[in-house]
Amino acid sequence: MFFLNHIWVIPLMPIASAAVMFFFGRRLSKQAVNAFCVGTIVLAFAWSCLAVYQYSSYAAAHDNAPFEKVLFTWAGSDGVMLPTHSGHPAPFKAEAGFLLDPLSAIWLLFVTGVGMLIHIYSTGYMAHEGGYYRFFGYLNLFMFSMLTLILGNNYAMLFVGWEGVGLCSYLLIGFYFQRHSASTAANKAFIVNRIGDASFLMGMFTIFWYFGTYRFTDITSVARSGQIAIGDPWMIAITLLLFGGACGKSAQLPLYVWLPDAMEGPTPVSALIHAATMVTAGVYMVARSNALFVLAPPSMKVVAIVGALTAIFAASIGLVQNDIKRVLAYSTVSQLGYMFLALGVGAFAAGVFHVFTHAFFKALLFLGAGSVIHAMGGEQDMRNMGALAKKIPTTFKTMFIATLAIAGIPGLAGFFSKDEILWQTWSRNDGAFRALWVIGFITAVMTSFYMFRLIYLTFFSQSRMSHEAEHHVHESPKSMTVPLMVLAFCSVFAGYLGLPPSLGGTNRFEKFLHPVFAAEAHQSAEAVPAKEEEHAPPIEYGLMLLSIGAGFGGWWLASRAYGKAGKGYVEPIDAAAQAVYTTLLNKYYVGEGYDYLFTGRKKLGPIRLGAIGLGEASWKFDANVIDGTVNGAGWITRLSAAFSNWWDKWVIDGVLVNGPAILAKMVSYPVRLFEWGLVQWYALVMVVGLVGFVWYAIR
Amino acid sequence: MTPIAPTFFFYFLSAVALISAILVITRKNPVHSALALIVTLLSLAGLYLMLYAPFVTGVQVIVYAGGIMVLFLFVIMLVNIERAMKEEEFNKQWIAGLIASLLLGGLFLAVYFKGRAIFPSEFTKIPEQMNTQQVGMLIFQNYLLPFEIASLLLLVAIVGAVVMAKKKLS
Amino acid sequence: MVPISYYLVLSAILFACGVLGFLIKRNVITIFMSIELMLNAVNLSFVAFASYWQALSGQVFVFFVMVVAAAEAAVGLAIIIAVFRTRQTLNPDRVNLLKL
Amino acid sequence: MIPSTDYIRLLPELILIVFGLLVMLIEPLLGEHNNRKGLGAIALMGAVLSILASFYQTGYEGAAFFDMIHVDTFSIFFHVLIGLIAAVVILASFEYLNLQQIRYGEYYGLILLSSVGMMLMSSAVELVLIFIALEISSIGTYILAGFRRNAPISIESSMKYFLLGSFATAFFLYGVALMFGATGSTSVYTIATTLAQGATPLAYVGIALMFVGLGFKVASAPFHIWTPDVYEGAPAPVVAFMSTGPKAAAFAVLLRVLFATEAPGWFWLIWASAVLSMTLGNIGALVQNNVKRLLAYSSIAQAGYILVAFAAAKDIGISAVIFYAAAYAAMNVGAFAVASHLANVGEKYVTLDDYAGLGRRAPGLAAVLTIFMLSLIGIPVTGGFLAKFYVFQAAMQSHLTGLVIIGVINSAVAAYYYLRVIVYMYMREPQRDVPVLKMPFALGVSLAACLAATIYLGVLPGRILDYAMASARVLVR
Repeated sequence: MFFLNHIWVIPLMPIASAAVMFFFGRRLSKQAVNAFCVGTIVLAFAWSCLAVYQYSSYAAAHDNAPFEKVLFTWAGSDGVMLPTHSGHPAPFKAEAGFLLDPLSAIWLLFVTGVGMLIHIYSTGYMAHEGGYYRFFGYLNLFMFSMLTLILGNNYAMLFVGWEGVGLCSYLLIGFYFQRHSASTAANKAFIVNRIGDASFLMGMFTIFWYFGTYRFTDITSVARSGQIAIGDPWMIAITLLLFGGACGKSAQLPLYVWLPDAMEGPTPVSALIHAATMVTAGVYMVARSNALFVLAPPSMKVVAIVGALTAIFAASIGLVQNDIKRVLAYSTVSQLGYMFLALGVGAFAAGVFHVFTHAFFKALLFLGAGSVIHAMGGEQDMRNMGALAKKIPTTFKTMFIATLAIAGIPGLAGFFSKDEILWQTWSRNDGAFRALWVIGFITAVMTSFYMFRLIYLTFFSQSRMSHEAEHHVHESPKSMTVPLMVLAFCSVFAGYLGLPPSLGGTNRFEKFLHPVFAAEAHQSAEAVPAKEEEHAPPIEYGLMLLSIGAGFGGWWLASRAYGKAGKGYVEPIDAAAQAVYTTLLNKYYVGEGYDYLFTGRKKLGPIRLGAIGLGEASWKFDANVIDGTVNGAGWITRLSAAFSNWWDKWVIDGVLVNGPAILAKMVSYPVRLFEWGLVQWYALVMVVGLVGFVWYAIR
Repeated sequence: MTPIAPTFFFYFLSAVALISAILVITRKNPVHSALALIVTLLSLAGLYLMLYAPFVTGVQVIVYAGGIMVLFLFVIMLVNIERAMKEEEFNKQWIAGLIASLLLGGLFLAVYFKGRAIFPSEFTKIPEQMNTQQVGMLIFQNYLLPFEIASLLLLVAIVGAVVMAKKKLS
Repeated sequence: MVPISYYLVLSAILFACGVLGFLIKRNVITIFMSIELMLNAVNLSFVAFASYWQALSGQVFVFFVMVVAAAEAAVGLAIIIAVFRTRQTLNPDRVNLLKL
Repeated sequence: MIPSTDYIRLLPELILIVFGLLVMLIEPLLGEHNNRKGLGAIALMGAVLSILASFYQTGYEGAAFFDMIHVDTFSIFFHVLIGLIAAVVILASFEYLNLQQIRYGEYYGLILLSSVGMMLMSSAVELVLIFIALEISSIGTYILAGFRRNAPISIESSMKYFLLGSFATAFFLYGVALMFGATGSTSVYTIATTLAQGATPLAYVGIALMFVGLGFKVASAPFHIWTPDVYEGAPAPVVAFMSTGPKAAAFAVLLRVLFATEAPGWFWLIWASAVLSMTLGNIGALVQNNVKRLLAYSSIAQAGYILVAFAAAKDIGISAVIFYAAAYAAMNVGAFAVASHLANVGEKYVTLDDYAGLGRRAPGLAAVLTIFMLSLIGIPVTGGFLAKFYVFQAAMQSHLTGLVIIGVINSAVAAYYYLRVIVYMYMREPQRDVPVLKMPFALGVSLAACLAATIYLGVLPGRILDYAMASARVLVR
């Protein structure tokens, strides 16, 4: 049990090597960096495998109990007692503790496994980039945070990893900071994630208030004890807040906007963080809190609906994007939507299964795309590619396998997991869920279409490259292609772990996860109409055929449209409905909307709204109005002048055009009145505040 | 020493204090303000006497009116008030300032009005013969620590004043 | 015999006068005098309360307030001199390099 | 007469006074142009000794000097905290004074003596002593703010701080007078027993007015508005000192006055002040380009978070305040120390543009500042995170959901401007040539101390939190 007992070593290894990189990285040679960074991840992977292996015997001996290892009390202490919902005070503490159960085991294996492959790949991909050690340092820091996230035994530890991965993602998106767009994208990712985090934090506080503990096992046992009624408002509040956090991290509507921009980072980063691992943290968190979610059917519905809508929304945008990485980014958002759909309908195991298979084929697609970009010398626009299949055969073959997998072509991993989700949705046997099934089905067609569009535009059709580019194309080095092949292997065979009974399998995957979601079966049976009786094979086979049809249908459509695309090919959607095409190409203008309304990065006419607008407005007011007239007219004159100015400009001119702008201005008005440098004005503000206080006090 | 005609003296001293206080804030010439302030301080000293606080009265006259105000006058002489005299007397926020201070004063009065129940119109006198001795006993016994620490305060103030007023290095 | 609340009312009015002076005067020295006015108003309250409660600690407090006032006066006037040296003005409105 | 244990209960202050006087006495013996590092070393020794003396006090808890001061776990905690702040600031000032051509040894003396005031504030249980201690710390900092004598903004900041500070003091005093009027006593514990029998309007207003004076010191809205101006003008190490030391001390007084007296009617005042401070501080900081000013607004917001804990239920809230004060001190002193080093001669380089590209020009310094910024945002494994975490959890546990929501949203917004600093350091090309001086040893030590404290409070906060809890229990009894 050595490896299991020392499971805390797994996250420790990458952080140690990250520390070495930050302190001494500058002086190390590339070989030394490789040895440290890749070596530790390989070690971590090996350690994880052994730990999971030992856990299986531990679980057999302990009635499938999760394995917990507490190192020390981290946040809080036993002496600090807080009152809780139940009236009993509870010690306020969160341990530096680690938990291994089937759920975290799955994440542990694919995070370290895929992480290892991507590290190896990066040694080739980043070989000619500056900041080599810095890159690997960040990458290892990320591995540390991700491992803390999945191995933590309580919400506080999970939050440590949660913020940590957000921070690393910020650092890595902004890795090419010389590009302005990269630093903007990094900022955007961080801020949007912070919004989600605020919700998650609130959820966490509420959990402690209700349960008096942060520990997963304690919370789960209370939640499953039957003391809490299904539909308890506290549970609904908690789960919705947690899901708000998941929306931020896992890029669901309406907080998905950061993920496509995150593609500004180096491609291995996109593969590791923004496809395979970090973005699934939200799914992990929801799956981890499954005991709470089943107690809140309305929240489950919200999760399912948001998931389904995100799936189709992102897939539709993906139909027309031209940047190869952006297509994959929207595809990721869409697939994450599938996962949440599965969680929302109560098919937790199916959702996790999709996470698992998705990790392989999506990482493969990104790494393949990276290989293409590498071969093309940095070109990312698919309009300038074409007919690459012969020139980079390994990349092509592996990417093709991944595409088959994601499109749901039978026999590959994606088919099984996606089919499982759709089947589970259908078998909820409720009108609303049938509608979600339809959405999921349409998304499946779209998925297949945009993926084969990518394949045709990149590898088949006619070459649309410039001559220099054509000359330059070369297959990537071994360090890059070998990981591709390994991932391709997994993309094919990972699905067989979860072969459903209807196809002669036993769904070993679901069995493995059974202890984690076990109690759900009977509880959700009460919560939502039962699914087991519905399990009538004829319909299942029928649906299976339908999804096979979806996969091939998308393929056929894409081959018709792009099979022979030459220079200046026509987008079929553009030809059919130009308005739809532009809308999709501009991602439904959501980013622009956010920029207008919340960040203020874009101006609405002459007006800037949102956070920047607020700040800028007060700045301008101070600079122009106050500065210019401090020693001139009196402050009342100043104020009235400013006010009438403001009135003319914003209310008279703008009331019909810019309703929200007026609101923002009004809000910022009192704020910017404060600091104008005059002592007596400051004193006046204090006196006014004081008058308010005294007024309250003698009331 | 029981005051004679306390009511008359109260009104007289209050009137003097108030009028001179208003003079402090309405005179343009700081010297006039300082002189008016001295009058306020002296009339307050009279009121202290009526409240049977001879020690405080003494300190008020010696330290405040004698010491602090002389310091003020020194400084006024030190800086050039010619230019200050050319400035307008009140700044531009005087209306708002007036309203705010009226409000504040009104609220304070309201406090006393609301809380008047606890203040009887009559109250017993403190035996004034021993006042200074008793204050002395208090200061050097119960309040020994604040008294000693006050010396530290003065030290900090002296050091600070010297540092701030020193000619600046080239 | 004058009721104690009369003294308190006088103290409140003097305090408000001090506040007003601080808010509207254009000469740092007079502004500073207004602070002294406020402190004196507080002192009057203390002495009044002291005789109401027959607690000499109120009078002792007044003594300490005077010490503090003296210390503040020394420091404050030194700062005013320093400001005057750099700016040649006593008008606080003209001393506003720091803002926004 | 006075038992000798009383002197032990005053030992840290006595040590600081002795060393402060020593500094002042040696100062005139030094030549006009000698540097003052020796004096700094003496002052540092004094600060360290007083920290040790504070630890020594653990065996001697109790009242001293006729119930003027109370030595308990609470006061010892703040003594150590203030001593540490003073020591770190003195270390950070060694090179700074040389660089800015400030050749007054009084600088160190004033830091030590105002620390005496702050320490006394945390142990005093008599309003007279609290008032005098408050004045010592204030007058010391008024002068320190004006120490860059050849910079007009420094004098200006001193003047503004002084005028508004004494204005606020007058209100504080009036509050004390009303409290005295309501209870007939100025001793915190006597006031508590009197108030327990029923509070009068005088007491309510007295508390409100006393909050003005203390709120001014901690820079909580609406008494915060002096902060940006004063912080911008004052010398950077002084800002490090006065944004943490007096703040911690004032919070200690506020805790004693509000909780030990069980004074009534302040809940909504604190609530409103907390919301205003968080919101105004964060909105104000959004577009700041001057780093010192940005940090000033941030410190307003941080005061708001601490006030959230005040509103929370007693012992938890108090311990959260104490913990936050410690974490805040570590990260804020650190941030200002970095700013003081980068500011260079005459504090010329204090805008964000000057920080552009720092990640490459001075990677170590940039990394350190990044960690302080992350801590101020509240990213895990830093003290700032746990501090916020405790505060909000404590508030949640006391049913202050609204306050928690506002606070959490605010801390999400705040990420924007802290992040801007990081963005400038790592992701912007420098606009002009900004020289970065070699890191002096003393400053390195002080930064390392702040860094270690920030991380320690984020990783192993258990002991400090237990201690804070014990202190809280002393206070509420």
